[in-house]
Amino acid sequence: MNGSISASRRAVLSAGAAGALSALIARAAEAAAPAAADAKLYPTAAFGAKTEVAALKLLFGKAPKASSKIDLGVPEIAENGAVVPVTMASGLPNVTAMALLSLENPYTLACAYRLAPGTLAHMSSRLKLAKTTKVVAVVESNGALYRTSRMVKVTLGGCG
Amino acid sequence: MTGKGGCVKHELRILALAALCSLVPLAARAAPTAADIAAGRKIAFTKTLGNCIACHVIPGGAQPGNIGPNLTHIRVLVPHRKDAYAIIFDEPARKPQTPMPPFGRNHILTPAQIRQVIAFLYSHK
Amino acid sequence: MANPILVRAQTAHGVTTVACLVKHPMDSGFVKKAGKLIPPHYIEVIEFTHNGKTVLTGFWGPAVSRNPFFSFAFKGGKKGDTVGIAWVDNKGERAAVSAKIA
Amino acid sequence: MRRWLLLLLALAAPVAAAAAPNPAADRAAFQGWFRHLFPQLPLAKYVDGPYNFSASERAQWQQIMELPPYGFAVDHGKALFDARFPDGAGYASCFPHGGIGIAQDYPQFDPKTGRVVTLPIAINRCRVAHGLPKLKLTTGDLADIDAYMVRTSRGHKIDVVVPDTKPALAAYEAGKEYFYSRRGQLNFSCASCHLQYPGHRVRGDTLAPALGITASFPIYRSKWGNMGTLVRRFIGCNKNIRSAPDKPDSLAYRDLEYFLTAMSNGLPIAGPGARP
Repeated sequence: MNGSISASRRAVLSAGAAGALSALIARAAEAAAPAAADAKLYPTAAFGAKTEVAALKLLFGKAPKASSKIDLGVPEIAENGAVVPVTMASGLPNVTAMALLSLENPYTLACAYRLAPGTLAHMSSRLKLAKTTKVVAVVESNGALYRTSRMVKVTLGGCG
Repeated sequence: MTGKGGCVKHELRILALAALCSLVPLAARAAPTAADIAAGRKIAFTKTLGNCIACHVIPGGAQPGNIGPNLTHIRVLVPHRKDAYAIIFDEPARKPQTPMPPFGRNHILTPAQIRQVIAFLYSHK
Repeated sequence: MANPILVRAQTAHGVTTVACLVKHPMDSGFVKKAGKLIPPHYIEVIEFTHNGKTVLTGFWGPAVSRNPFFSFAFKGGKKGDTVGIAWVDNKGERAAVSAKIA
Repeated sequence: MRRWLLLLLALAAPVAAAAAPNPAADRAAFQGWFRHLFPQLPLAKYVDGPYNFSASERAQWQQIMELPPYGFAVDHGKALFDARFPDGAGYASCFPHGGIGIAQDYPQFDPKTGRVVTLPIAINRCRVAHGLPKLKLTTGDLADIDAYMVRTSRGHKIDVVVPDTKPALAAYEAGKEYFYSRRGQLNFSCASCHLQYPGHRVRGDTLAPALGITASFPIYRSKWGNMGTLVRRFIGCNKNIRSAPDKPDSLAYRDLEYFLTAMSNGLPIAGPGARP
């Protein structure tokens, strides 16, 4: 399974690097949209939490165990704290939810995802990190919660 | 990036010589206090003040730049504080191609602030 | 086109990878402009569908970067299938887009 | 060190000699200097700027380029470029080849006005010729149109022409002098950072080499959160060194862009770009 993910990701990377933008990017009018996002689903309280423990309690109702089966990809030094590329992936079975937390941000929870069956535990996004911080990735697998963390230093600008 | 160490040392020797001939007023002053050192540290590490860390490795400073010489062993590189004062005050006057700003001449720092920075830099053994 | 979403959906080896770039300020509420805090304005819920069926629901806070990039993958999906993306933000503004899998 | 000083003198000294301006010789020396600094780095790679000097920064950049953050600007720029003016004409009517794939030929020297015309300024001249007001030269719609036009020119080799005429050479020389002149409270020239210390770090920031620096503009800068033209960056640089910036359409910036881009002749257009 992992092999197929990396193969498809490589294909995306190479297409994005040099290819014309237009060929691969589809657009449609808003009216044609099939999906609607439901604001009522938003876990407002969890996003207001100031600690990892509180955020996870509000989001999942439980506490995580450390796991070596979560890959958290972050730069050691982020070139710009406003746009820090973060990837998370996991080989754990039956992943139903994933989340990212940044412990030094004003609010701890950065983003959370609910996965349908068949959706891979592999995603990449970009976060704002206010300052050098520990970033935590959390995975819900077979009903249990797992976590791993990594430090990210945020570049200190020299002149501008 | 490599092989510049020798150049830097050579430049510093020239600097030190030049500084000896300078006319920087340096009356005998009281030994720097802990408050001077703390103030100098703040100036060295603050972008809007001296921002020395932008170009120099300095003990205690995160993510230093690498344009200027490492100041960890400034006592060896520039044995006399009055020479350091001359360098910080107006380095381009003695070495036209230096990127080092003339902190004193251009009023980036006051003489008192320069002395505080020196107190901080020389506080590292 | 007020709030465009760029989407790239490609299938290979039985896995469809979706990458998107969403135009949105994602204002955190902690940044000042001309001495005044810019009020928070960020996407809260983003929904991804495959032929109308939800494959992933994302919940975002103000720590997600401006003009967010996001990519993920799901099993299945054929060339020509439809991937839908829809979001709603904390002010109730919405946008949605659909794209064909290439 | 000695060679370094010699080169700087050769480049930096319009004062030194009454020698006639010679852009071709300057360019050979300029590009030679960078070859000397980084013998392993092919010239075409200079357009990647700071990302040649840090594997980690390059990896982050490549991740960001998966769906580049300037995508919206290019799309918006294309829509603006394709729109008709009230008189029925469009931007395409103002440029050779309908404005497509021509960014490598800018800036140009306009013998009629005796001034350097950058691509953003040419876009504004087109608007004025068709009765429309000028756009802001630093960011916004004009940067987006610029981004689209540059995007259609990607890979084309920069080919800035300095005609062998007195006024054109004077503009070139003025740009060169600006590049090497110290200014601001911090007393830096453009060359202080981008010629003397490319690849070095100013605290956490990596200094981009002057060679190829113009090839990625306009840029989406994460720090800005939107697009900016080269002139926007000039203004930012001047503020950083605590020097009063010039006006976006000033002769000083036009001439500087003329000189700086001419030094990169032969390198490929890589813009629009993404930078931290």
